[in-house]
Amino acid sequence: MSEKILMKGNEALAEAAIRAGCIRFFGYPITPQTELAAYMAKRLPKIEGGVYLQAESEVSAINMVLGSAASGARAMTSSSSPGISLKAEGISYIAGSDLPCLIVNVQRAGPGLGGIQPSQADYWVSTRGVGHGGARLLVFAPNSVQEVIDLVFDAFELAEKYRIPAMILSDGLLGQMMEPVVFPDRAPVLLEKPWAANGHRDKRNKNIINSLYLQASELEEKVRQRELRYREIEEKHSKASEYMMDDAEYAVVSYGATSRVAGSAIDAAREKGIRVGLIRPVTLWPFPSKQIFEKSKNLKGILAVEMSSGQMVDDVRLAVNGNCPVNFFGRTGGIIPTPMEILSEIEKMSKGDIK
Amino acid sequence: MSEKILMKGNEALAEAAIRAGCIRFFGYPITPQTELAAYMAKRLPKIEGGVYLQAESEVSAINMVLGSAASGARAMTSSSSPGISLKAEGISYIAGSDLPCLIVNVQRAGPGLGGIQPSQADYWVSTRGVGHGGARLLVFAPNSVQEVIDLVFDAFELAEKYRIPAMILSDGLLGQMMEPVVFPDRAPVLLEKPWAANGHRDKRNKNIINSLYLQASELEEKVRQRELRYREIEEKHSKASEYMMDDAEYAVVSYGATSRVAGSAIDAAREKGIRVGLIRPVTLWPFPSKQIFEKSKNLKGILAVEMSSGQMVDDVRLAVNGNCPVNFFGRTGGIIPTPMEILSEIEKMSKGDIK
Amino acid sequence: MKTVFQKPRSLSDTPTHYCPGCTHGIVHRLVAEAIDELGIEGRTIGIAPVGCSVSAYNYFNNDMVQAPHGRAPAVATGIKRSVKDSVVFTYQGDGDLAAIGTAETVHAATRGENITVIFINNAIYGMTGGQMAPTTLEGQVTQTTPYGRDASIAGNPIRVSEMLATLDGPGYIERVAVDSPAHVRAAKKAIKKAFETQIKGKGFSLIEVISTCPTNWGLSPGDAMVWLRENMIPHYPLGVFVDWEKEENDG
Amino acid sequence: MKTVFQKPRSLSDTPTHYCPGCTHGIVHRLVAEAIDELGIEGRTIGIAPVGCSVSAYNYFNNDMVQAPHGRAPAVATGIKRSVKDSVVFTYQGDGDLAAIGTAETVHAATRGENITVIFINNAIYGMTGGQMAPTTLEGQVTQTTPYGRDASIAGNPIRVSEMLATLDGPGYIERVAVDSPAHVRAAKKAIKKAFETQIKGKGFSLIEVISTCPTNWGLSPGDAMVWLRENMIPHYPLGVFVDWEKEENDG
Amino acid sequence: MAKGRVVIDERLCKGCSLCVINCPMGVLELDSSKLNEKGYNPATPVNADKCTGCAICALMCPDVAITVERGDN
Amino acid sequence: MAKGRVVIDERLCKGCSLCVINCPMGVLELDSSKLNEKGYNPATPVNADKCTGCAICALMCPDVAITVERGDN
Amino acid sequence: MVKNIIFAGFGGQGVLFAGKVTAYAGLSQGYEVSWLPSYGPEMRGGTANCSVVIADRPIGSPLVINPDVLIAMNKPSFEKFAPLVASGGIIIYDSSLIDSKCDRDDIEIYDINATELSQSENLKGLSNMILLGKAMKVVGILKDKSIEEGLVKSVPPRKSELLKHNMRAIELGKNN
Amino acid sequence: MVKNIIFAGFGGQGVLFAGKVTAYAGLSQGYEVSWLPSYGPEMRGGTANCSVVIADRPIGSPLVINPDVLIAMNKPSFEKFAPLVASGGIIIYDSSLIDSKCDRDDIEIYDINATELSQSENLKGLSNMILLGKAMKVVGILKDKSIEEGLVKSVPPRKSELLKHNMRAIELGKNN
Ligand SMILES: Cc1ncc(C[n+]2csc(CCOP(=O)(O)OP(=O)(O)O)c2C)c(N)n1
Ligand SMILES: Cc1ncc(C[n+]2csc(CCOP(=O)(O)OP(=O)(O)O)c2C)c(N)n1
Ligand code: SF4
Ligand code: SF4
Ligand code: SF4
Ligand code: SF4
Ligand code: SF4
Ligand code: SF4
Ligand SMILES: [Mg+2]
Ligand SMILES: [Mg+2]
Repeated sequence: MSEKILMKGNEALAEAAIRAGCIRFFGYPITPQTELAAYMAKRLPKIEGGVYLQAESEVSAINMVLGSAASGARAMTSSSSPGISLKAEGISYIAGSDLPCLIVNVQRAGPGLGGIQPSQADYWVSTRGVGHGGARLLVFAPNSVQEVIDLVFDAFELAEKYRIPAMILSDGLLGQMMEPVVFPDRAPVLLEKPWAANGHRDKRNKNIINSLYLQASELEEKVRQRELRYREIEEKHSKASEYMMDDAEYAVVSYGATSRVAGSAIDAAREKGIRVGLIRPVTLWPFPSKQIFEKSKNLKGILAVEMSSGQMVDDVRLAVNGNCPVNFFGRTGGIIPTPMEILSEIEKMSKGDIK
Repeated sequence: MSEKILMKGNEALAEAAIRAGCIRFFGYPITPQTELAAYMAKRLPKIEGGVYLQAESEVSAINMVLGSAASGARAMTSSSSPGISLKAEGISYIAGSDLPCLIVNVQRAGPGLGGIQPSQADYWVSTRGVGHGGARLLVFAPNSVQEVIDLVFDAFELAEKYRIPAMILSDGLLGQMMEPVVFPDRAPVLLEKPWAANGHRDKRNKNIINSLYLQASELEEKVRQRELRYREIEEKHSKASEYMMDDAEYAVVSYGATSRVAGSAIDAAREKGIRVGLIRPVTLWPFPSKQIFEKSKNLKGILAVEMSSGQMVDDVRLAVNGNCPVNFFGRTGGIIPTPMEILSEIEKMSKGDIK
Repeated sequence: MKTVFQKPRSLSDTPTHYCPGCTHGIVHRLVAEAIDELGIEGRTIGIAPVGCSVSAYNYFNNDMVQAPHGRAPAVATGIKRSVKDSVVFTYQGDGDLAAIGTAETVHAATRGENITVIFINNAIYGMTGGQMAPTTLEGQVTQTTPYGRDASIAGNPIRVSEMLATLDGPGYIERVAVDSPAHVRAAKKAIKKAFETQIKGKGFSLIEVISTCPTNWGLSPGDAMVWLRENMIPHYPLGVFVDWEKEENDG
Repeated sequence: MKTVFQKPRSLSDTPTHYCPGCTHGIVHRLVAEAIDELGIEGRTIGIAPVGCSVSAYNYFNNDMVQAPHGRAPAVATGIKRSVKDSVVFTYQGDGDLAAIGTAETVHAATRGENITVIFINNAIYGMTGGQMAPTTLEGQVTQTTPYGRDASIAGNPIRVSEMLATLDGPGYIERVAVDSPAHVRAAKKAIKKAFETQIKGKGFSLIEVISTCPTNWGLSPGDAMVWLRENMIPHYPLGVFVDWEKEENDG
Repeated sequence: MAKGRVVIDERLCKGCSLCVINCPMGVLELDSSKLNEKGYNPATPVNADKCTGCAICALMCPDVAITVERGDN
Repeated sequence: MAKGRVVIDERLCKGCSLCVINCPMGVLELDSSKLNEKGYNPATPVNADKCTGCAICALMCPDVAITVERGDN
Repeated sequence: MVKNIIFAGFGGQGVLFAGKVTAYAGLSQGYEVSWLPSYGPEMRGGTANCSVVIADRPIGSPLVINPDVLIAMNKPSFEKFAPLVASGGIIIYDSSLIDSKCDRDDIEIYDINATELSQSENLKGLSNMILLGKAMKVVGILKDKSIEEGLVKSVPPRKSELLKHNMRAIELGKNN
Repeated sequence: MVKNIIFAGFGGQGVLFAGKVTAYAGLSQGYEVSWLPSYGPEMRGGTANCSVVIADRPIGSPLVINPDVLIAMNKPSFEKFAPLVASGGIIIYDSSLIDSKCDRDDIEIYDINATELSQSENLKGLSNMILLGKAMKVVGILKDKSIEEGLVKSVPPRKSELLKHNMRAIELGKNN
């Protein structure tokens, strides 16, 4: 299919996952991700070996993913913010069991039941490890329906290479909007999984998938090994795209749906002669800290823009480490910032009205 | 009772909560917090109105707390790391419904099932809002059984004043150890709760406890109001204690059980002539950023020490904002660092072997 | 002329957000009537679920608490245990009560938690746009069973009342429907009895109300009533499953 | 002399960590014997729960996965659906299966998920040091019911097999005990039949094994067996609750 | 004169027809000439004289849009 | 000569007495003079000649510590 | 060129569909396009709207706040969005259902009695297409052929017999 | 003064209790004290130990890694902890159960056949107190009266009849 078709972010994500070789889907309905599951429910029963299962809850769904992943399958689940909270324990187990899988969070506004409009207020839970014990997820933040597709492939492949769970951090805007997309001619890279618990068939020793280590020293060693992989991932796989950064004196840092609005604001600011560019983290963990650090040396100021009260801005500040002032602008509750609002913040920054 | 008695951290916490007027306890067993629930199970049935209920799960327990708190009662639950993950959604709802309550996390090593030995690897989930939507908890980190008692009172009172959930972030070490304690003669401060859903008795309009706001603008306003309270809390209620900081060239930043070990290391380092002191955050959120920022201006280096792969160190770096190098030392898996290890890190730092 | 039918006092004036012909509205009214007749509004606390009735807190005049999806019985338990003389009810859909909330439902029931559960079984997830519910019938087409529910893949529908009736805690369990005037009257009686069960301290009470979701069933409200009658009631037979009164008389 | 009894092949050589006289060990062996006799070790995947049997992955020779507390049936579902010819069993305690895992249990059962559940009912939370379980008997003293379980506060014990038998998905459900040689033999037969149920694709199978926890009951292993017989079996009657074979013959 | 009288609050009516279908006397119809604020055709009594005041319509109305009076005179 | 023979792996035995209690022939006792590595008094046949090889002891042993042989000779 | 468009009306009036046809039409002319619905609990009788952006460069926000073009199918939508139309923008509304006035003089306002027309012309439920036809004529970016292509892409194959009715409705809109 | 003490043995031998008595004894002499048990799934036959610290200044780590005093009640514990005893430290062990050698010459090693004594003296289950008595004599920090007070605090009131047996066992330890 090389013709461009219009697709919703949610549906494109589902189709991309199938093309990336993931035919095991376990979910539980929640707005605004429902189209993703509905798409899977239509497609998977028609595919040999395809499993679409609506679990009784998010807790159950993530544990089905745990089982499916433990057996060596490419497996995924999708949900939205409150549902991701319920998956926290399971995700921590998946991470602690060194299993790869894909978790999609089509974020909505919180906390609590909140609302169903777009949000980016799950940045912290996503990047600081959803659940206890400090494990990490690979977190991808596409900003267009096309990029959703591309990152789904990356997510599965890196997840399996490093045996860690991956997350696509989407939001209601990206999930619900339609854009023209082309599905790439990309054959999924499938690794051998000699560790999988799928029956030893009298051909190998038994495999155990487990996260329990009652001996503290053993557990520490497990954690250490994992941290080494984390360091490697941080080294190799952080990603950010830049726009108008070559001569920039100021930068907006923004990801996902919000970064599109920020892009419009930057165009408007440039028209007013402000030398501002955009740094858009594509991976949220690993966060593109080095890139931002390097850039920040030559900047007069940074404006982080999020649909939250300020979460990614922590990582920006950590990256910048005092090199230049870091400002923040955010909208919450499901409100999408407008280009004009962002422009006005950029203007304030360039005039020195905010530090 | 002014005689000193020996008490386990878990039991002292339970007794303190009762004395602080909390006689509604909803829990689910998990090591290493079991003594807390067992203590409650013994005491509460003997108290008029006392409710001890073992729920069918952590998910249920936190929602019982939600109900009890919604009705205006002082309510609490306690658990350990995996159980806290399961409470994530409920905690986000409690925060989103502006309800006060106390959540105790007697941390154990993770991720996943992990181990049952002490850990501080739940710093992120605790301080970045356990659950979706970016809400905050007041997080208290005692480092002695006596301080456990004192902070329980503070926790309830601040939680109710600001209508936000509070957490005591304990760990297996603090929970299991016995130390001499005295219970203070402190009468609990009990505020009126005109918002409570306990039956309008035909005397007032109905009360609604809720976290749903389908209108994004309404939800944003709710979030904004809450953020204002957060700012006030950050302004007024962050707390850290200092040890040997007056002439310090270097500082260790460490909290909870780990800070005790760090204290011993500092004594040893002082004997070797190294001018190092300890800054111990007592509240983790609000984090004592200002205090650390001010101190950091005159320091040559900071060493953050945690029982984790490095979590609080983020907040230290954010506070320091580049003023001086921030180093990290941590043990994981349930291993408690020794004074010697920490001393050796302090020495490295003072020799410039680590930046 | 004398007014023989008007809005019950404990129902608020706020117009509901329900779709035309949705039976949630009928059941709301029945609950309010029961509260009125028992004169308990002042000490009643209701729990709204997550589901189409999520905003039920706007429609009742008693105090209300909105619970996370499936957790209404746990929230109700927290309240009931903390406010001794309260009358506490939850109002929950089939997804809320019988899928994600299964554990909370079963355990509130087995504890004999002295609360009243109004259980709206409409065989669908209404609010999220029509996905399979635990009570969706075999063969029923939903957004997530686009080829009809195949029990061998998607599982069998649960009969909640029958399942809970095996437990020792419930005091009253009845399944009713709201597809006809006679059934609505019976439903009203059942709901009132459930509240009385609670007031008398006889344990957990649950009324399963076989209901419609015209929107997601893709039927007109009238046709939905017929579909309910012809398809749901045969699988979910109406009747009393637990009755403390009968047990006391028998025992 | 001929060896008439030895360690089954699918049990590993690792000594268990169970307390002296704990019946977990007996049931482990019975499961391994069934696997041996059916010749399915190579395609069997077992799920260890959270509970005293958390380390079961060390004791069986087939592939094993350790599940979060209560979620073994969901984990099993994920595996079973992904590896078509696998034989999947969970091994769960009463806290794991009937408290925190209630929803997963009920829904695996109603789905007729083609897995086998070995359910160890010892009326206590063994691993965490003896708290009340959902199956703790009335009056039973535990760490969290120090004055004896009072049903009016702590709720009534659940009869899991009876409850699940109301669902359409289960193919085989039996309650057995391991307090005497005769009961152990019957338990073995039941466990084997449960695996056969799965192999034949007849749906969800569950064997509830009435078991002891000498340590937390505060009894010697021998006395624990007597206590089981005198207290637990009367409340949890042994027997077959669902049998696909009987249904096929009857129907 | 009719024994009963129904008053329909058009603001609340969603035009679901449940009252129309269930009225034993055929008193009610949707008024297709009207559209209320929410965009529905509200129910209205077209055979008001036949109304017995049995309140079945109100019993079935999900939106409490109907008030019923009965004349004992 | 006895019809049966039991071999008890003392390493595995936890001294629970279930074999002792259930042996119909009174063949077994705990050996209170011995303490194995784990600190238990292991079971041991004290009336070996009475053993019928019925394997009931092994059936009840939670620790698979018992192997049973039966002589068909 | 960037055209920010809002289609708004009651749920069930086909505003989302009209938006999709427009987006596909833009796509077939080689433009960048995006389509974003209002979403929420799906309940009949609620209002629905969608944002469509057609541009010759990458699209920033797919959410339209100040539309260049507003197609309004009911009164609440007209009242909500008319004040938000960008200066120099255009409103097309269904005069069968909307009697409100808008006294802005910085925008162009067109009306068409789409619902009546759809009923009289035996095109029930296609007032959305009538309005779309009118709008496309007034705005003048999309070619007839593109709209037809947009329709073909938007109508599921199993319903292709509806195509010609849709086309007829669009024609009707263009010519009234 | 800081004394780091480890009590170690099988679960059920009363090592935690002995530690608690010691901690209370220290407290009654006005010292800072802490007590920390090894913890885990409660299963019989496992090993158990506890750390007790007695000091005249605030206690840093309550977890003892290199004890000044080791009281060992079984062989695995002896083997595990003997090498960790701080130079200049003391080991007291039960020679009824432990036959291991320790050839360190930088520490003092004492033994007492506590289990045998407890059996012969009709003090079954009180070998822990016998060892404690011995240890207290050897270490010499805690006064008899403090130990008695420690016992009174540690024995639940409903079991106070056990007090005198405990005291006798401690005496026995001191004198053997
Ligand atoms: C944790 C969580 N999971 C999922 C959802 C999404 N959700 C909202 S309502 C609902 C189901 C509603 O169905 P039901 O309980 O049957 O009520 P109905 O709408 O049919 O009345 C779901 C899955 C949510 N809000 N929270
Ligand atoms: C989420 C979570 N909650 C609680 C625990 C603590 N926990 C471990 S085992 C257990 C109960 C075990 O009881 P049961 O399932 O009856 O098994 P048994 O030990 O009796 O065999 C609990 C509550 C946990 N590990 N994880
Ligand atoms: S979606 Fe269904 S259940 Fe929900 S309000 Fe509409 S008709 Fe009622
Ligand atoms: S605690 Fe109980 S269930 Fe656990 S191993 Fe010991 S005896 Fe068995
Ligand atoms: S009261 Fe009876 S007769 Fe009158 S309109 Fe209503 S249903 Fe018809
Ligand atoms: S039943 Fe009520 S809402 Fe429905 S048409 Fe009649 S009056 Fe209107
Ligand atoms: S085989 Fe039978 S007779 Fe022999 S020891 Fe075992 S139980 Fe006793
Ligand atoms: S039953 Fe087994 S473990 Fe128990 S005493 Fe006999 S041989 Fe030892
Ligand atoms: Mg429903
Ligand atoms: Mg148990």
